[in-house]
Amino acid sequence: MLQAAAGKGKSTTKKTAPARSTSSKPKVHDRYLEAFRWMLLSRILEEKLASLYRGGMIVGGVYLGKGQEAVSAACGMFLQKGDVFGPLIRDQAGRSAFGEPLIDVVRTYLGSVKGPMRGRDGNIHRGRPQENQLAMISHLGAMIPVMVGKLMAKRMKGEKGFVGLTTLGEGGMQTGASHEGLNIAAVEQVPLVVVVTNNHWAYSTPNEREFACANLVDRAIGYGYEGHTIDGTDLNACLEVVETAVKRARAGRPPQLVVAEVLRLAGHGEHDDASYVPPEMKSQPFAQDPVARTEKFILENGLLDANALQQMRAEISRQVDEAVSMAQQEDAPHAREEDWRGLSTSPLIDNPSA
Amino acid sequence: MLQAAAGKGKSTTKKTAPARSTSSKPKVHDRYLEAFRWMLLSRILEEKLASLYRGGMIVGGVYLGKGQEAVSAACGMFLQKGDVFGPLIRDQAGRSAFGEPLIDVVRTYLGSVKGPMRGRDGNIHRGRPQENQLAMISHLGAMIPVMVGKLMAKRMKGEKGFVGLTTLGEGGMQTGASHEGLNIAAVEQVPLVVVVTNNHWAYSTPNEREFACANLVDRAIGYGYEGHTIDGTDLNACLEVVETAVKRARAGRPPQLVVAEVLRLAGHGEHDDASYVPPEMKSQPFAQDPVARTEKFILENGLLDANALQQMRAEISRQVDEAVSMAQQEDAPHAREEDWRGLSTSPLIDNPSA
Amino acid sequence: MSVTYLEAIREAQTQLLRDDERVFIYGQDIAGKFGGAFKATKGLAEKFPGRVLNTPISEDAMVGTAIGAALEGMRPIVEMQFADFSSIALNQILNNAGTHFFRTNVPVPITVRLPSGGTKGSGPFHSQSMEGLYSHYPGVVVMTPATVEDAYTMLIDAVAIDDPVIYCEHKYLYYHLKADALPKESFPVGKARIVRPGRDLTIVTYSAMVHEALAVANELRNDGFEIEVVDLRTVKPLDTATVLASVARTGRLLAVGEAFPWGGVTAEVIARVATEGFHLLDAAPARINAKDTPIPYHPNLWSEHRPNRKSIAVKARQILAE
Amino acid sequence: MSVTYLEAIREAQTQLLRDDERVFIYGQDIAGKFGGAFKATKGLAEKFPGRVLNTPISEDAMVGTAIGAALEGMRPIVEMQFADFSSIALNQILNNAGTHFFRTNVPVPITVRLPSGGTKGSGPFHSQSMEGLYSHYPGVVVMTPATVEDAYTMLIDAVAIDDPVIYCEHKYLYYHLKADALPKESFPVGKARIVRPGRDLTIVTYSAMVHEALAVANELRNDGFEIEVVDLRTVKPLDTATVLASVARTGRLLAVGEAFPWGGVTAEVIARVATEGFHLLDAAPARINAKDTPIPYHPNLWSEHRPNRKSIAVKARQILAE
Ligand SMILES: Cc1ncc(C[n+]2csc(CCOP(=O)(O)OP(=O)(O)O)c2C)c(N)n1
Ligand SMILES: Cc1ncc(C[n+]2csc(CCOP(=O)(O)OP(=O)(O)O)c2C)c(N)n1
Ligand SMILES: [Mg+2]
Ligand SMILES: [Mg+2]
Repeated sequence: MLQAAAGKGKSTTKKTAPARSTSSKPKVHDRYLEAFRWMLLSRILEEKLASLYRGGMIVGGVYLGKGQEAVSAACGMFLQKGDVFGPLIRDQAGRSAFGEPLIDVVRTYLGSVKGPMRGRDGNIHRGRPQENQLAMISHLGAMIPVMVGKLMAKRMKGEKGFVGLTTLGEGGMQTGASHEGLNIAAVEQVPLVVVVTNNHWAYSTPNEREFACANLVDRAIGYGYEGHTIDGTDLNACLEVVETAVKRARAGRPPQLVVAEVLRLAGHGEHDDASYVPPEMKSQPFAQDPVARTEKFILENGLLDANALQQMRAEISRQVDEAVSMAQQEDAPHAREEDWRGLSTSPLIDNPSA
Repeated sequence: MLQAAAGKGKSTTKKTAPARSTSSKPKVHDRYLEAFRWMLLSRILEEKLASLYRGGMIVGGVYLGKGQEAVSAACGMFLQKGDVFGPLIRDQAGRSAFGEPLIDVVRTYLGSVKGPMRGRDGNIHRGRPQENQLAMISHLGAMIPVMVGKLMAKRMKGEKGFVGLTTLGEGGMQTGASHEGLNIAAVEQVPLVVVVTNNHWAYSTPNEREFACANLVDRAIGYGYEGHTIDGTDLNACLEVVETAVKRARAGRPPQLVVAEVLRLAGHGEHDDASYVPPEMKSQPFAQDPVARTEKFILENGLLDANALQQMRAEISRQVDEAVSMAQQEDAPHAREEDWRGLSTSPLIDNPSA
Repeated sequence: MSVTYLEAIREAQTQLLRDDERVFIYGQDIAGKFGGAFKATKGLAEKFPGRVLNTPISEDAMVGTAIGAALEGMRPIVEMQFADFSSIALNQILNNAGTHFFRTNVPVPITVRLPSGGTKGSGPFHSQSMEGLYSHYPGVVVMTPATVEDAYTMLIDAVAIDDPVIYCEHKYLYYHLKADALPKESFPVGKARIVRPGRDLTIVTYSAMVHEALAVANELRNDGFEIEVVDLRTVKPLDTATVLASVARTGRLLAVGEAFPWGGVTAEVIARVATEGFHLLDAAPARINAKDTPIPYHPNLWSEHRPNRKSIAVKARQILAE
Repeated sequence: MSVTYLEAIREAQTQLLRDDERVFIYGQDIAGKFGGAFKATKGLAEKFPGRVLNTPISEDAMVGTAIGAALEGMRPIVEMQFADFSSIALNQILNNAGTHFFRTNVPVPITVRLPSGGTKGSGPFHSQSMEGLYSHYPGVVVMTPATVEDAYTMLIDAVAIDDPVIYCEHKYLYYHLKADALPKESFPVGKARIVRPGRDLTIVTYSAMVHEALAVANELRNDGFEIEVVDLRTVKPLDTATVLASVARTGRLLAVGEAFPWGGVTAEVIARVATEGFHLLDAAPARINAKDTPIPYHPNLWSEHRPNRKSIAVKARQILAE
């Protein structure tokens, strides 16, 4: 198993891992560096996918989390075994932190039949429902009530101490599905954290054509949630706030709404040049690159030196390249070997005349 | 035309009508008494419909506005010619105040082919889209965006100074349709007032299984609305708050959310005995009967004497009875005379084989 | 003792809750003493605390929540207050529940109960028959029980099935239909049933229209015709084999459904017989559906909008005369 | 000069905005320089300020708003980003727009554009063909243009119609299909067109599959078969007369559609011909649709999931051999 993708098995190792810096606050630095590693993995992996996309090697589209790595990594990091994660399209960092194997990602994008969706569905929709990572559908907001149901069922089964975290864009907050899901979670008082990343764009649509409140965290009170805001480019803030929200949900407080401000630092997908983003916006504080900012912090505070950083980068690149070349050698799905079953119950499969 | 049903034509007469009391604040008393008249009309009309229902004379169900007359009347009273009203099921008082002819109501309930829906749809769904009174569908929340579209279109056509008011129950606030509609209204900044009446029940479901915020007015900030609350049993408060909200919307302020607290003083429909309502709830302040409370205020403050009140009651009863006997003599629709057209464009009507 | 169609549904749910701790029921106004707009869950919330839950008016989230619970091993039953309101949940039903197994290999065992079909004075939004909409898409099973016995056994079957089941119960049958007792055994899932054997004409139908068809069969017996009535029971999968075998016997086909005429069950039945059993037909097949307008409110209009024994009999005689 | 299918749609909208002040366009990402996920409105927001408006991600409210504007005299066009997302708006489309005229006598002239159909690697939620869902219900017109010319004239027709029109434009045709120029005259609304005359077999189809059918007709001509291809153009209303007249000439019918197999356009076409033109058929009719699973993502699977010229040709030969 590739190390950077070791995943949820690590939730215990996390505590016992040796401090990687000389800092006097090893635990805090540890997790900061761990988060950075997920961010970097996400960035390097996605750069690779983007370049494969430009080379015509990807099946379908590529949607990057560039600019959202800090908040996304935080989303995956405080979840433990038994917790549930409902990621969306810009959550590579969080998916990896939650335990998604790197090879799963690459297989899906490269159309290997060994990918978790076996060629039937692709890329950002991938999930591992049996490992508590939901497989999103495209319709934004639809996964929130699914998460609520997972959590209700766990409670009914007598499980304790679990939490669910799901993410959404600021655009997705405007769908009816989101509203119904957010509200029903509060009515059922499930241990839920909803992390909304306002990256200032829903595809090409700016905030002012999406909603009219000052900040989407203002929705919290109306649902009976506790609300939090973060500068999503500040990894420390992301870790602290998401940790607090997860802890509170786990402790039985009402559902938690976290709203992070960032700028989407890529097109909506790699097909999109995002030329509609006004240049002024790119110098706003929320437009900082969280990976660069974190790297700078690491260097300035001596958590790692330039050399160690370079090594980390090289190591991740090697892992990504390995995964890519493995997946590239794997078969694509074949129509003849596909059993074309829309139901698991074979005798109930319909046979309309052709 | 029956007087109590004179309708929106009266928006000018309102100002010129002679003071009906000896009070020193004739204008205020005038509108208080006007509102009371709509409340009383609603109460008497609905009592009649309920009794016809018990006698098996009604086609379909009967849903009463009992307990909501004050807030509903206020909803109709500040709308002028050119304004739009989107009532829901418990808005008889508001519909009448907005100008719905009494005979329209009775014809619909009694299944006269002369009713505004010609027997094709019934009772609470009735509307007069060409007179700016929307014809609701059952799916709660669906009429909010329709109202938004009406207001956008008016603006596009260059109209000025208009406003739209639509109502909703606290249960209906939880649908995705409501959310999308409330949000899009704020994005479009249309002159809209949304009046939510929390009558503490959605059919048999109490507030705690509907939402988890302290008060639904807490939703206002998250949509970018201005919020207001009212004791919906207090006619003066209803008039003042709704007037303010309508004025603000008309003046170009953001959409207005008004939340009124009342108790539904009847079953969900007349088929429902509401035995699930705990007796304690009936002595809560919000459980007051607004008609009785207003009547008491009128007598105590000498706006009318008992005699005049009795006359008003008798006059309304007479009008209701007249309308009922007129409608009872009218034909029901006949299938043979129905042209069964689902489209207005005759050549495009499909003819599937039978 | 006699049992109504509605009581059969309630009894099935009682047993499911009693025998299978994975089962819970989720819907509007189904809990408390109230027990549902039609009382299909009357008494169950008290008997099974925490397992019959009222929801906000949020059909989309109700189904989404059920999907999540099913993924966690539960067997939720969702009650829609009226089938017509399931339009709000159609996306969760078809695009989420209906695709999940194909996409991930993990099935979604939810049952969505739709109180369906027309009753007097219910109008365009409380009368719809939505089996056609749901059957058009892949990934769901669509049941349309016509009898008290089937209402009972098929609901138990529905919950046992690992895939999403849309269970269309007919509101007109709730009180009108009675049986002496509930059956011990169930007819196989997905199989149509010949409810009345005949030799001159096959009427293929389902749900409330089965009873109209039977009435027509009785009426036409007086004229010497023996009409075979096939109750599809489940419209997806549609049991083509049983339909074809019947048409092989009779040579004539009339498909009857209460839903709208364009597409839907009757079109699918005729398409299957025409494509797979063309040479079995001695005359043109025919179909009767509701009219192609919203469902009218006034009983005078409604009773002509839907198929009824008069219109079915007229059409049956036409086919028999060919 | 040549015009693509997509350019025809853009040009139609340009003219509509220019010539009719009641028209505005409402949808996600359609405004600004961006001009839509597929660029169907590219340049229009700048040319017609305030009349091409971006919306929040709120399909239900987009259609609801359009209904309200239509009631106030406007002629809104709603662009769905993908047909598949219109599932969120299905309630407004069918239960509100589709019932309003019947209920109130006031029509609702909205046009809802659905970028439909499969393209490579688009998967289960960006590939759907939803004409069958919408056509099943009353109160809407459903158009499925197959050519550049029809894409242009039918969109102009759609906006002129007083009733709700669901305009299903095929994404695969956007760039692949070109014409020399846009037509001056339009073929009558609601009429099917015989795009290729023949005598041995009628293929009835619509949208992108028209071109697959034409390819098959060309291929089979080499074997001496003359296949008539009927393009339905509008699937609701469905022009039964033209279809029957064609089957009267050829005696054989194959219905082809890209949507899911249960119900839908092909079932309806076969049901109409079987019921109304039974004696015109010399052989069993047949149909080809997509498979009954969600639409797969990988091109290897997708290309077998949908009908294609190979599978159509095989089926056509079978019918011709009967
Ligand atoms: C219901 C629905 N409508 C439309 C889309 C198409 N769509 C995909 S992503 C997107 C923009 C999403 O914006 P946001 O939620 O802010 O997320 P971001 O892409 O910015 O991360 C849209 C409109 C969709 N997925 N779902
Ligand atoms: C989407 C939808 N689901 C279900 C219903 C059925 N229904 C009709 S009224 C009602 C309760 C409404 O409660 P509320 O909005 O509080 O209004 P109230 O009846 O209390 O005035 C329900 C569930 C509906 N009309 N629409
Ligand atoms: Mg965004
Ligand atoms: Mg209420």
